[in-house]
Amino acid sequence: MTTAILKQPTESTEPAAARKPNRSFVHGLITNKKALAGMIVMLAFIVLALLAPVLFPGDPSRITAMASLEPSPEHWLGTTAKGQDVLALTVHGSRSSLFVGLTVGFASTFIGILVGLASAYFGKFIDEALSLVTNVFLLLPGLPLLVILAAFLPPGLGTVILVLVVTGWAGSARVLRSQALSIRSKDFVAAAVVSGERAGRIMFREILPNMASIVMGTLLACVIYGIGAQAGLEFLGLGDVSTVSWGNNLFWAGNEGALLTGSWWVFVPSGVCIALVAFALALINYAVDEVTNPRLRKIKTPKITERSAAK
Amino acid sequence: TVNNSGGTDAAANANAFLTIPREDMGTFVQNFNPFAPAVNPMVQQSIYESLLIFNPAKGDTVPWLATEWKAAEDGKSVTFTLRDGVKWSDGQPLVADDVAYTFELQKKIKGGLEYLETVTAEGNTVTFNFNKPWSPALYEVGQLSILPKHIWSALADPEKDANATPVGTGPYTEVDSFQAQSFVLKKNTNYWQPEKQKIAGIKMLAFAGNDGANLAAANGDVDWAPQYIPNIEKTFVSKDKEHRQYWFPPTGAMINWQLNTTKAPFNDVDVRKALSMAVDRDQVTKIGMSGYAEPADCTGLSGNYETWKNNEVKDNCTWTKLDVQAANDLLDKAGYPKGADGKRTLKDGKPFEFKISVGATSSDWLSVANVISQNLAEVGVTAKVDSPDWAAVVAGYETGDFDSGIVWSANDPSPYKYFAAVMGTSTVKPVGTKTFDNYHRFGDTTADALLAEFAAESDESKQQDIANKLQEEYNDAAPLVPLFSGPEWGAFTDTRFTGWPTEDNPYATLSVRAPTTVLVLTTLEPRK
Amino acid sequence: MSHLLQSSSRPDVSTQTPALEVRGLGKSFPIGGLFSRDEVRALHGVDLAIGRGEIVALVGESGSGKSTLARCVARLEKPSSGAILLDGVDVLTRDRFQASRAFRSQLQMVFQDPFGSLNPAHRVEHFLRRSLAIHGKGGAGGRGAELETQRLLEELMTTVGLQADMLNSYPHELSGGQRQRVAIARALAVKPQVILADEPTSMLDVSVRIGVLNLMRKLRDEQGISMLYITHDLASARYLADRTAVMFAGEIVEEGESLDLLANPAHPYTQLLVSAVPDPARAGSYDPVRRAELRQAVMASTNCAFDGDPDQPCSVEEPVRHHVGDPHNRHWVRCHLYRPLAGAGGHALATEPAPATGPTDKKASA
Amino acid sequence: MTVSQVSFGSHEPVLDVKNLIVKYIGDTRSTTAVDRVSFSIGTGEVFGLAGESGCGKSTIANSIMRLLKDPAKIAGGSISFGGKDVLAMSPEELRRFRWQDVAMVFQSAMNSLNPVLTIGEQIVDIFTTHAGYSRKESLRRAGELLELVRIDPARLKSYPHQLSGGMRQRAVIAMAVALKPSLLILDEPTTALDVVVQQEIMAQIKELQRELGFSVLFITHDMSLMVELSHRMAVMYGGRIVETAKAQDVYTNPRHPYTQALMGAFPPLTGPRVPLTGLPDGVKFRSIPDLAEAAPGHLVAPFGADAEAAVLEGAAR
Amino acid sequence: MHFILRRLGFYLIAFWASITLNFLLPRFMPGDPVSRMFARTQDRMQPEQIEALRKLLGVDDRPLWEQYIGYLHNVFTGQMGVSISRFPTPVTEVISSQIGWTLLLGGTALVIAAVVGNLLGILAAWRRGGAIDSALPPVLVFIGSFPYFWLAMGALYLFGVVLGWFPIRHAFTAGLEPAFTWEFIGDVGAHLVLPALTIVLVSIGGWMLGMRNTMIATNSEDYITMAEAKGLRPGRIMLRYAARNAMLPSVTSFGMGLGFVVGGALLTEVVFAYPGVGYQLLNAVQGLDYPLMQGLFLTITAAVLLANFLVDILYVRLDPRVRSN
Ligand SMILES: Nc1ncnc2c1ncn2[C@@H]1O[C@H](COP(=O)(O)OP(=O)(O)OP(=O)(O)O)[C@@H](O)[C@H]1O
Ligand SMILES: Nc1ncnc2c1ncn2[C@@H]1O[C@H](COP(=O)(O)OP(=O)(O)OP(=O)(O)O)[C@@H](O)[C@H]1O
Ligand SMILES: [Mg+2]
Ligand SMILES: [Mg+2]
Ligand code: NI
Repeated sequence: MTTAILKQPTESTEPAAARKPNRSFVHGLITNKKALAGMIVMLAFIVLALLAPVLFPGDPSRITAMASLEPSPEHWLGTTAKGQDVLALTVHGSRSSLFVGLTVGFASTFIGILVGLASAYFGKFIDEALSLVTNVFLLLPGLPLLVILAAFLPPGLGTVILVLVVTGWAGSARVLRSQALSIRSKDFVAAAVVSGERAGRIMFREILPNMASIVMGTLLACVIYGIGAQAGLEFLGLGDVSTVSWGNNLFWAGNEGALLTGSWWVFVPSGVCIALVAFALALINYAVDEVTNPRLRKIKTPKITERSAAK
Repeated sequence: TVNNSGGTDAAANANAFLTIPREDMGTFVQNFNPFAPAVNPMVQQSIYESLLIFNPAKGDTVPWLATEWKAAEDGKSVTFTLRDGVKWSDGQPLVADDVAYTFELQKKIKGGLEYLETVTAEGNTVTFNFNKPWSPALYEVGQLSILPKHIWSALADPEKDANATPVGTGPYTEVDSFQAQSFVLKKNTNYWQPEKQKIAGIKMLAFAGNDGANLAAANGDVDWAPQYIPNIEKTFVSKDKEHRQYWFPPTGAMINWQLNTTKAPFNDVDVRKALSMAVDRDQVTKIGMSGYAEPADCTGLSGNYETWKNNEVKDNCTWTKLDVQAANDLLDKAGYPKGADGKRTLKDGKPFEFKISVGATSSDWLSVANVISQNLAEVGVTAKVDSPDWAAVVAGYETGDFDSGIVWSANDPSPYKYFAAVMGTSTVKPVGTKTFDNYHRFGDTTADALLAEFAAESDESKQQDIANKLQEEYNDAAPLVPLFSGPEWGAFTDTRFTGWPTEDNPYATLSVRAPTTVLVLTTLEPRK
Repeated sequence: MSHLLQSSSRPDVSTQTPALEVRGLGKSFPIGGLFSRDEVRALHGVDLAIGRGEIVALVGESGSGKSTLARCVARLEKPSSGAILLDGVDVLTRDRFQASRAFRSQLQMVFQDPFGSLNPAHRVEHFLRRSLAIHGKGGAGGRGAELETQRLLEELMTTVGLQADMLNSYPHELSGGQRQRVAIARALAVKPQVILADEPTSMLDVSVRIGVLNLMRKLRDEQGISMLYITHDLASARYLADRTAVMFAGEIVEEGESLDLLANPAHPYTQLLVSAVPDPARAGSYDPVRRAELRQAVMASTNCAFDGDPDQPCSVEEPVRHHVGDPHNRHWVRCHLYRPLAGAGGHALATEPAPATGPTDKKASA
Repeated sequence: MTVSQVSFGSHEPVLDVKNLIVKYIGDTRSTTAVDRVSFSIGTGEVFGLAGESGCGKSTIANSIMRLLKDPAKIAGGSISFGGKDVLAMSPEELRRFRWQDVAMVFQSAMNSLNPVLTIGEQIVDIFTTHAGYSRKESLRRAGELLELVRIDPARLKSYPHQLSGGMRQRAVIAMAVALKPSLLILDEPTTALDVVVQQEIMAQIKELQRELGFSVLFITHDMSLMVELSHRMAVMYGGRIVETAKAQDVYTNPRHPYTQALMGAFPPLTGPRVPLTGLPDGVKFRSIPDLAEAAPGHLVAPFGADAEAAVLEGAAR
Repeated sequence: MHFILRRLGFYLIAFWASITLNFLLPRFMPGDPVSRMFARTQDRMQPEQIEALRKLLGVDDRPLWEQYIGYLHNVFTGQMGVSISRFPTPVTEVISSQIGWTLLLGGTALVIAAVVGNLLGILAAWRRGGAIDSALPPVLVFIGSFPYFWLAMGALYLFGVVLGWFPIRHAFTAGLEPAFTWEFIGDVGAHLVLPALTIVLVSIGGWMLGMRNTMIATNSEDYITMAEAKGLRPGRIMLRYAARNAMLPSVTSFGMGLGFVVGGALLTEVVFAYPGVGYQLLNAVQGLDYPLMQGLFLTITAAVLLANFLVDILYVRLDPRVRSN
């Protein structure tokens, strides 16, 4: 029924186009070198955190050896001034740090999603009110507030998490709100309303899936914030000193004068771990940016392939 | 870095200031009011002086603004004779009225001294009259900083005055180049012992924490390091073995692990003793206090009271020595059986579990608590370290809403207050009512009688006898778990100044906050 | 093969309740912040009726309030005043706060941007299925339901001229015209009586526009669906719509049978619009000078030709409709006055400062 | 190319594009946006380029000014302007060539003005860079330019957002003729505007063209508009030109099915209502061959004989 | 103007919210400053003494709402009371004696980081794939991943202690008289290097990448293409057209940053014993010094709000578009 020059497109299904948009996002991430590096590092830390009780059974803060030993085959990262094994502390520390980071990340992002979606979807008074609250929280000086809050609530991971979420959600809410707002104004939302969909379904099934990358970016940024802020709080002695975490390791290192005594091995591992995790997350985050915004991608030297597009 | 000039240049040393860090004040404010809740450094050490100085390192008492004193036979008064020729830094002479006025002001502003009825000044003597026989008063009144009446009586609101240019009798009173991060005190030109003002002045540096102060000490930027320095041999002494020394006499307060005796099972003396036996004090001091503290014994007295100790009690000590076996046996016997999982249960069947509360900022005590917790695990008892803010911890202590905690104790020249706060019923308040010293809420009537006797007795040797009995009572009742004598931190470098107190020459401790500090200030001299 | 397009198959609208009727609809948007009282009047007293199986085109310049009208009728915006009658029922009083599902199943909307109106995260099937599910138009439940739904889906696709296997495609895999067909299918799924189409072709490639228009006509002819066709393209309005209404600054100023209206525009604004349409067939017929004059007339006229006429109660305050030509054409024009409405619309005509007073083109007034 | 070109005015073409190929290099695959396109524009001639969205019209315009950004690459062909090889110009030559020789009015005036600079500053920029006038002199001339497009010179101090769409587009046109270029490229200069304003702008351009005598490359997909305005036109499809002839010829006698579909998309405002058919959805032409002369000056890409039938069949489904 | 008024209204609400929070927070805490002080000094006091101290420090027993009204009154009359930990120094005096240093440290670091970061971002985006664009971002992001205090301690130890290049504490050498002499200014500069450097190092990556990304987005705007078509000189396009537009988001972040300067350098101040309000706040919190804490929080919040407001005004100058709506 067709001639040589007229063709129905269904006959030439292009394999590249048959992909789901979300899957191409994931595919983009997997093939992005930055993301790959970041994910490998993160994965390593997560595995380490999960395996910690197996690798170093028992209480990691147990005193097991002479104090302030340099790294040796017995204690790969030496011991603290109290005689605790630094490697055990570092490995176990990842549990609390990652846990807090991830919890804070998920919780802040979740609140951000709720606030952002509600704000954008309902608009008007709800939006005004929610934006006001968000902006007020944004303007509250974070670290001072953290310090004050952390001092007032009973210590414990719960408090740290609560405090970090309280100070951290507003940033994600603002980002997510503005994204949700721009999607809210898209016609497909109006179309869903016209077809009779209910509010909840529109927010979570129509708007949210289109924010995947920004949600992911916010999540990563929140996790980074959580890990860093936890470390800062704990370093100031405002965390739960009795748990083992990277921040607390550094707190104790400072307390025991690790730098003063030249015990760099007590001071360095936890700091580097924090940096590595944050760096890995940042890499993934930038990769997300690049995948969703191709303009940011690294420019390759153009190589003309003779396979011109089949028009 | 300017002070790091080495110790050869005698002329430079003669002009140098004795540099001292203050590790817990990130910044200074120009407030030299001794009534301020957080008094600036050196106010009570080099600006104002007291009638006498008790030196816990040697256990002796040095007459200072008073040359002598005498307690009345009935123990209801004590009379001090003031030193002649003492002048305030503005040139006015120190008179007995100044002393009387100081106490009037003290009672008005800060309260306390409720036993003190009147202070009468007569010529160069001052008499303190009590409303009951009260021997512990001597050191309390004797060590209070004396203020000039002619200055303070002119102030409308003495407790709120910043007292920016203080007038005192001390060796270094002239405030100079005051900045938030440092200030200098220069010589008092009217000092009563000018031959002892051998250094040019004192320079205080503000630090936001031990770290900075320790760094300064390690770097040789300060002459005197009165703060806790971790691994001091390595971080401080080893950098200049010839000149640097430290000395941590155990003259601080006794640090106790106190158990809330209003709660089961801590109301059981066997439990208290068993828990005490389970604690490895060597490990506690080694890890928690870097090995600088001295483990406690059954007298419960710290090194400050070395001369008061009952040697019989001390030598036959059982429950302050590590003995896991005995601890287990005692707990078994007392009815706290070990379960199959190795954990003990209480009499009501609940697990033997409790919290040890310590303020979050006291990292050393946190380590102590952690060690105790580890030790207790050996006898099947679970102790969780709880470290909220100090204010929350203390609030719990005060109202009796806590399981156990690590707490300091009174540290006076006489052991009266110590024992009164540890076992006196007068200090016990019901749970819910605030108490300010006997947090563990333990009262013992036998101890009450002994304490009353002690207070009325002014003869030292008789006091000693009573103190011995108090220690026996303490040994029996184990009101709390003594851990170790708090060390008095102190280190110095003698590149620029010599004449420091040491273990061999303990004329004072190396504290910069104790009354004895002035003794050091008046002894040091520039290195020649 | 070519034949004249007839609108005779339509039932006589005048005797029946119109499928959709809008009475005195007004809409103001608040501008400024929470505490601001300023507002933009986007619609003002709009009356419009669409008979069963009738296609009415709504034309007008950008910002004249066409989309606002559609969105108000679709209840995406809350009108400030007026009534919307669907099949004679005042839906604004029936469901006060939110449009009911019954309302939604009677009235559907097709949006301007086919790239924006289909959620890129879902497959074509999703849109249709949801529409069926929400309004219970799928299978009757039970075991046969799924089969029935499947059949309905395929039927829908065929109706709009798409192949059933496209159900599994994502919107980004379709061309603009195909997407717009999906959007129409989605509206059709609930078997509505009225479809509002807001510039359904303006974002499409020129070559496929006519196809979508033809589809709309086919739906009207075969299913008797009434439509409001919003456009600024007079030619396509003429091509598709039975009647055409001209909107200007939030008001409908002229309305009539499409052919008649475009052949004899009565309102100066309509004349201006008609003259601006490029049409090679009339090449050279338009004259920029004349158009500039027209513009001036529209901008500057301040009084009504019938003002003071006792037979015609028309005045600046109270503009009324005047019939134009043969009453059978139902061609009327509202008082020709251009009255600037509190900031609404009119900006396109206000690009140049007009002289305060200008000659009123009497010939052009109704 | 063997095809003879007919141009209006002088027979010396201002612009000569030969076998232009432009590709967009993608990560995984590349698209050829412009494929062996040739045309030329004579002095004073208005040349129209029509075609659907994405067929490569803007790409051609951008290639002429060498404005193509990164993934795009000119993969072949030549562009010569007044005898100079545009593709061989050095950056400095290119900078001078731009705007002095060829100026361009972009698709959307909304976005082609810098939002944070006043209109005046943006016009002055042109004079100070190219003509070396002083600021004062430039401002005076900028005022004159605005008058030329009937904008009050007081508007020089306005920011773009303070002007209406039509005014902005006119300001851009004023800028484009500032240096009296010999070629003006109009890339859909009115699509974002209202019909009425659109007409005025087009009238203005015509007037300016008559006055200043520049050649115009006029890009649009509105066939009616194009037929009205241009002397000669080309219809593009998928990066290729499928038909080129005098505008009237294309209007009265479109040969290629695609051109026919385009023409059909614009129903007339007069006469009876006749059913029209567009190009059915998804119908695509592939491997379009080179143009061949169908009538004098009327070049059409050959297509299959049964094309029309197929088109209709597609529409009927 | 309307825009500014709106923002002003918002800031007033935000200010009210934060002072209320500021009022409530300390009062939800168990314990009081006296017991805290008592715990820190590890002193035994007589109950009467403690009571006297409580009275002296004005620990409030009034009902909460009465305290709140008194508090609001004080806030608006600028009375922040007397510091408890520094009794009897007024809070205003404690703050004013230190805020200068905080501003110096935070301001210097912020300005350097923002200016250098943004310039690097502009250059990186302008020369996509060039040396700056490919080498710097990963390095800066990596450095930026370290916690502030960790870098600060590392730098302190390395450059201060081991190498001895820079002073390791305080804002200037103890004993030097603050004066406008080269000696003093040089000394302050030397003391500023390490703390400022650590802040700059940690934050510069964010500035650079932010700028780079907006700049890349801006570069593909039509008006940039138009500017190129106009044959303008590349430098002019980069600065007047691209960077001028791309800097707008940076200005907002700069406002935020400027506000947070007042309270933000807490960790750095603690490590370098820099006499600023950040450390003071920590101290006030730990000493339960409500008046000082509230005073500081108030100052910080007011600074944040003021800075943001100023930036809003600046923004109006920079972006003509917000002027009209
Ligand atoms: N949400 C809103 N807030 C404020 N004003 C609005 C809003 N929506 C529309 N308007 C205003 O209402 C008027 C009518 O807008 P509308 O979108 O209905 O015009 P239109 O005729 O559809 O134009 P176009 O042809 O460009 O689509 C415009 O002046 C517009 O500025
Ligand atoms: N940056 C780009 N990267 C990849 N492909 C591109 C890019 N820009 C354009 N293209 C492709 O090049 C082709 C031609 O685009 P161009 O913008 O020239 O079309 P156009 O004819 O101007 O369309 P319109 O009428 O929509 O303006 C399109 O198929 C488009 O997909
Ligand atoms: Mg519209
Ligand atoms: Mg284009
Ligand atoms: Ni009229």
